[in-house]
Amino acid sequence: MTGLLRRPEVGALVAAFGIFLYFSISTSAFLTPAGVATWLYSSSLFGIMAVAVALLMIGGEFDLSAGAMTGTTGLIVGIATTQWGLNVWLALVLALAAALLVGAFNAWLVTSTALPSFIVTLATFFILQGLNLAVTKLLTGTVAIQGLGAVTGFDQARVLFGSSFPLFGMDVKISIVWWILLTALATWVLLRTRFGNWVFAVGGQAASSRQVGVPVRRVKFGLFLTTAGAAWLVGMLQLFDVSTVQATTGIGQEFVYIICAVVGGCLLTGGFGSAIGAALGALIYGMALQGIVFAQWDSNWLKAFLGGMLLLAVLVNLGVRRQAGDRS
Amino acid sequence: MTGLLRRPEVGALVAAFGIFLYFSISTSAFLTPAGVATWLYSSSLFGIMAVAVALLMIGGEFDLSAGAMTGTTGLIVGIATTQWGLNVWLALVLALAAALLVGAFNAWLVTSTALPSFIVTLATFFILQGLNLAVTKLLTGTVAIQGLGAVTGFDQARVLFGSSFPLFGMDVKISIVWWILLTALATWVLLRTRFGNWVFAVGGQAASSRQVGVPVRRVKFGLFLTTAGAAWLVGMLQLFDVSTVQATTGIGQEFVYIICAVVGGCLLTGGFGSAIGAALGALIYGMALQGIVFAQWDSNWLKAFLGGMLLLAVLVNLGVRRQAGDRS
Amino acid sequence: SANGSSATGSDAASAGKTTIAMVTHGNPGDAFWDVVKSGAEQAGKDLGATVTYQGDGDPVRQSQLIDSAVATHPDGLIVSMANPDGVKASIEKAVAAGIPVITINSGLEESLAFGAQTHVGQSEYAAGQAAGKRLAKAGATKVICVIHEAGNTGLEDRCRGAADGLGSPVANVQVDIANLADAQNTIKSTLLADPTIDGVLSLNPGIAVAASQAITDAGSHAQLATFDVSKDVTTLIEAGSILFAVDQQPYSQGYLPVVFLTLQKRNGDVVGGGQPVFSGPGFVTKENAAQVATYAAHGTR
Amino acid sequence: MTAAEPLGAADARTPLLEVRGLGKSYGSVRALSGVTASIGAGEVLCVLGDNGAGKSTLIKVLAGAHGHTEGTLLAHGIEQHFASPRDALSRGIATVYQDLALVPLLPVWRNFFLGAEETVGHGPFRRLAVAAMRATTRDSLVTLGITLRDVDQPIGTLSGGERQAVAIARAVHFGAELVILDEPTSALGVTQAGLVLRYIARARDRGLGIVFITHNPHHAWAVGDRFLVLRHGTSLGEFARDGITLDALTGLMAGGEELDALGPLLGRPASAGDAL
Amino acid sequence: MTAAEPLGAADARTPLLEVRGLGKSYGSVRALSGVTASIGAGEVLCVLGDNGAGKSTLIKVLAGAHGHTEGTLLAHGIEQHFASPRDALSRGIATVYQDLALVPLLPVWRNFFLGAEETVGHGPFRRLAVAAMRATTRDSLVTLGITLRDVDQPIGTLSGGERQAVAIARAVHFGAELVILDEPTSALGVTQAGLVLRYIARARDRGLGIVFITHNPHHAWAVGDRFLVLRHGTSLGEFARDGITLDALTGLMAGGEELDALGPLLGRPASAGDAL
Ligand SMILES: Nc1ncnc2c1ncn2[C@@H]1O[C@H](COP(=O)(O)OP(=O)(O)OP(=O)(O)O)[C@@H](O)[C@H]1O
Ligand SMILES: Nc1ncnc2c1ncn2[C@@H]1O[C@H](COP(=O)(O)OP(=O)(O)OP(=O)(O)O)[C@@H](O)[C@H]1O
Ligand SMILES: [Mg+2]
Ligand SMILES: [Mg+2]
Repeated sequence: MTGLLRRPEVGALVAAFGIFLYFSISTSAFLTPAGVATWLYSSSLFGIMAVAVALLMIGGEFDLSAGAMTGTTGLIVGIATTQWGLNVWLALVLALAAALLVGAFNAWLVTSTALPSFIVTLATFFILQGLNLAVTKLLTGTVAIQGLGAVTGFDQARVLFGSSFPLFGMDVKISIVWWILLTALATWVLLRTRFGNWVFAVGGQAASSRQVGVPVRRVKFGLFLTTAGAAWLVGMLQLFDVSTVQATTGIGQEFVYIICAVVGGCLLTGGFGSAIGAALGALIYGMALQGIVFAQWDSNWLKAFLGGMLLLAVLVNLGVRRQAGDRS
Repeated sequence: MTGLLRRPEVGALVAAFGIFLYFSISTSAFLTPAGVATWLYSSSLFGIMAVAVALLMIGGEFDLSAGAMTGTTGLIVGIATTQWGLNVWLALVLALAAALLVGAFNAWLVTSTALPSFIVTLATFFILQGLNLAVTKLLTGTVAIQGLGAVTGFDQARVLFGSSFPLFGMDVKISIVWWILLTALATWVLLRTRFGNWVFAVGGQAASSRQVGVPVRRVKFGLFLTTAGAAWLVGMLQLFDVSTVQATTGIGQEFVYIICAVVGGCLLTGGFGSAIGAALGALIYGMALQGIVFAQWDSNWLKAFLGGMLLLAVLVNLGVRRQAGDRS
Repeated sequence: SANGSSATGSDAASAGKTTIAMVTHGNPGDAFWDVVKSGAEQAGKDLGATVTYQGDGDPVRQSQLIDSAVATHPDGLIVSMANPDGVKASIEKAVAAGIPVITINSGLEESLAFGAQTHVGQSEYAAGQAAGKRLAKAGATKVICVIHEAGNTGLEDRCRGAADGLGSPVANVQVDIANLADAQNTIKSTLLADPTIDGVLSLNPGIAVAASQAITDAGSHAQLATFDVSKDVTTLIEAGSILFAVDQQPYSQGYLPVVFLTLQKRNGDVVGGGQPVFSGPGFVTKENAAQVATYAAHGTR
Repeated sequence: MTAAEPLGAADARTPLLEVRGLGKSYGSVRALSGVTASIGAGEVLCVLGDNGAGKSTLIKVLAGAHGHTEGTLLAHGIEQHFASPRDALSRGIATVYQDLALVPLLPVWRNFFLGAEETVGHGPFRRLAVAAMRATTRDSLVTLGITLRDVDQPIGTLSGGERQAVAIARAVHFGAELVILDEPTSALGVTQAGLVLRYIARARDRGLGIVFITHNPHHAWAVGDRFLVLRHGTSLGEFARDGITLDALTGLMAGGEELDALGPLLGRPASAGDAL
Repeated sequence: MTAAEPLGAADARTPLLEVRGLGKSYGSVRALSGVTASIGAGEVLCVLGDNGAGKSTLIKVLAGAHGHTEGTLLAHGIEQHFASPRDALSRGIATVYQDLALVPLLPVWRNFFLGAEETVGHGPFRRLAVAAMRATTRDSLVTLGITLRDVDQPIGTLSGGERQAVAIARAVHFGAELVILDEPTSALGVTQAGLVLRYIARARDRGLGIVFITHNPHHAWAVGDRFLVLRHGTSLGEFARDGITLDALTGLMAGGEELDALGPLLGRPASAGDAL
């Protein structure tokens, strides 16, 4: 019992179940195939990033630039293909390289200055936000890139990032598949590989880890690069879904990812959490976001509702951890 | 020399001087009376909050809800006067009470659950953001409150919050006076009163402070209430300056306050920093914000520039601290 | 003005209550979209229909909101298209599901192609163009356009339109709607930095109030025009501080499509006949400001 | 400033503090029982014991952090049941905890006065008496024989011994008649520990009563007048200096016998050189 | 599993590790000089000394964390100059630091294998050999006489002695011939310390050489074969068990003489019961 309660994701699982039941019963559309497909899709985009951010948080760091980075990658592909006529696949690689570069920059600054990652990535966040807007405006004259659908090769890449397939009468977006795969992969990496072991160790006690030979610096680089890679993937999934991207894409989402991870049981202080928890956190967020639409609530209350949910979730998690006698 | 370098605000002072020189030389409007009045006013609004947030950070806590709270207080006064016909002064008191209530709620949650204030105030931030919008809409039917100029007593209160007076050919806004007074007061409190001593102690080592009888809980309450009070003041200064308030007021500003405090030498980890440093941080921010306009740079680059500045500032501060041999 | 308890809705004859979903690209708290929402909700009340409103400036999330709305099988769907590509798939899905769609505000060009029945309103670009022309007529040559939400396509379109209407380049100035007092500073700084500026175009009533004060503070002689009206804006127009306000009549952009979709459900009417219905732009000037003021106070203008 | 007749020797007859059959249970855990000891002015009582022996528990009771659950506690001959550290402090009993309760980034003088700052002025103009506190800090430290370069340096930059000294000086300054020191020498090298012992001797010579907790019998022997040895929460007795030898004390406290009992398990014969 | 003939007794003639006139300077600070000692298989060398004596410096040299600046270091009779901990480890020398290098929230078995995880599979399918590692952890601990309820519990929930045992077991498991233990008993109570001493004895009986750093002479005496006493960075000599008594050792290491020298300053006569 205590063992079960000690799992990071228990609180989130209970909450997810509760929210699912609530909206299933109180609205008619929530459980329809189209409804399920929508909230799953909504969750998946938050979820992919939330899982990456959760890994980073378990490793003891933050990334506030993750949201803006999803925009950056989309914009790079958009500009490279529509403005420079670059091949879609090349553009994809270029965007990935740029994202990884930013991730590496974050990691390098954090590991070599020992500054808190909150401040370092806050700076990167501002820089990316500015660049997204200014460079896009400079190169395209507008703040949104359109006409991607007409780019050659777009449809091929769309199979990977923007397609959907029928399942149980639902029109399942491919991003849901990515989400499930990545959550599974992240869980596997965390629990069943050396790197995962090191992530927990580095977040739990960096000094001790270094002493027994864990390459702390490399682990942190790996984590920031993972977040950057996830931001690229989400950027692509969004881009190929709607075939357009705006300069403001992703701003404000960094908090959502952190919220999902925390709701899923990650400790802000590192060393504790799970990928499944973060995925559940995103599921809760996605269900709530779309459930409110199904329930036809006034959307003005949305933020207040989400804030209350966050508060409730951390208090429940706290209670669960206290129950389990874990004082760390 | 080392003693001087050890002061938190040295880096900010040097940076402020550099930015001042740069814009003075490179633009013609920056040093004109009207120009100076503008960037001083701009700095003052950030500065009042930054000083309060700096106190809080020295005391080891965060407040992400501070920005939204400036909106809340303005909206309360707006609604109370224009909708309910309340006396302006009564409305002011009502808004202050509401802000202090939110501050006390933050403090209570943080001190009684030991949850990180980052998460607690992030939740409050969301809740306030939602309430600002939903309640305003519910009570007024719009998302912005106007017509305040016509409220009886408005002009009296304006003397305190929205007036300006001539000085050296400048049209000095009263908020600059508030800013200077509060910075001086905060500096005095920090360095010359018991409470100030306790703030440093609580942020530096809460456990030790408790042992020697410092009322840690009360100090944290005091700090959160100070931030709330400052949010109220800034809300009023903005309200009586433009005599209108939007439901979205203050959102996104919470980061700016933290940035100013950090640029001014506050440690994110608490126990170190100064009110003057935070005021200088705000001065830098205000000068940069308006200087960019005077220099007629493309405003799309604004965020990127500010991000770069933040990065530079923390790196300089880090360097200064290392020089001073301070390893904490 | 519209009476909330009008009897038209109570005897709605058709099967069940009419539900109409509106999904726009307006972020929560946006003054313009709030009036659109008010219009739609009032129409719902008047006609006895349930109107739901959602908005998100991000095309991905806007299309998700559309999908969710479609999943509830409304009797009609109203969508604004700041980023037509972004919502295309979702709109087509709705059309395929047999839900009548009306587009509003921007997206006039793509509306019919996506399968919408008609378009209500007028593009931001066209409104901007009209404003530009009017400023030119008033003698403005060097105009700044104040963008209060960085990267908002609708606002960028208005400024682009204004430049084209004016016939000379317009510099965009970025401010933050979340900090009106500082927005005022930035406008003032801009005017101080370049005293030759003789026109300011603001895109939000709150910013207009701030801009009017900034112009006074800076000792500038720039003429001020704005988008959208509010109580304060009408007062300032009457006082001569603001030259005119472009009124896209957002209330109609919200109200009319609800009426059209309700009529279609009850009566099979297809208003517009494939042609767009223009809701504006109206101009609020010194002449009609007093009249508009009363509506603005109620959040319907 | 060198060795002198204890000032308070005359008052030594009514003990500053006395405990009789003192015990303390945490729920079902009996952390301490049957402890009897007394301490007069100008005396040093050393409390010895291995880890977990109950030393900290005893201090916590004496310092007022926890109430006792058995026996009696008398201050100046009057029975007491301290409800809080403030309570004990008001009866002249100050405690210097092992972690010293210092804030590393704060200047020395601010740490010295932390929680008991001196102020001047009234109402809203009440402010720290900075100059006075600086001077007091410097003077108090000088009395104990410490001269700091700068009372404004962060206390985190002082050596361990200096920090102990500041903590002791603080306790003395705030009017303590009895100062309880929890393992003040355990984290220090010989030289630094020697310094701290000298500070203890100085404080004693000024007429204070001192309860000195340590697990180093040599340190205890160097300054102690009486020795209370604890093991597993019970007292092995209170010994006067002339009633015991250093060797006996060493054997008693380090658990020599217990280790001997372990001997066969460790594959060693019972050691020849053991003290008991 | 109880005391037995040291397995490696036959190899004891060529020492596993030997140092001659070893010294180490940090810049101008001479933290260690002229240390001579040796340790064979199945032997326990105890390094004693007060704080700052240079114990940690010596270990760091032996463990390969710092290179020595004077003298020679021989492993299996061959001169060495370790460049890194990995270097020392590859020569069979493992170190258990005082803070144990454990991550409190991680399960016992993950801590056991941290930094040296066993994997199965190849390429992208390489994964932790979880079952094997769990079993190994349990077995290694049982060999030292520890049975845990659950090797999946966070190591932060174990007692201090159990954590020491895990760290020792880890060193033993990873093929160390020589295990260096930095003050493994200093934070433990008598019972727990006794357990750790027993684990040390077990490991010795399995033929390992052990360097046991401590400042408790009783603990050293309970398991030591040789004793190296450091003071102020210099060796006071290496003593065989039959060349010294516990009392002498105690006096040597605790700085009894130095304290005696302080005696007059402390206002006490030179103590009668002192050991040297
Ligand atoms: N709050 C508590 N609740 C339950 N048991 C406690 C508590 N505090 C101490 N104990 C127990 O009381 C016993 C004595 O502990 P105490 O801390 O007094 O020992 P100590 O002599 O100070 O040891 P050390 O030298 O390690 O500081 C220990 O067995 C400990 O587990
Ligand atoms: N990196 C270093 N640079 C300079 N001096 C050092 C360094 N490390 C240790 N010293 C000095 O070397 C001396 C011996 O220190 P060491 O840590 O070896 O002592 P120790 O016996 O381990 O003490 P303890 O019991 O406190 O751990 C001390 O005076 C210390 O100040
Ligand atoms: Mg203790
Ligand atoms: Mg050491």
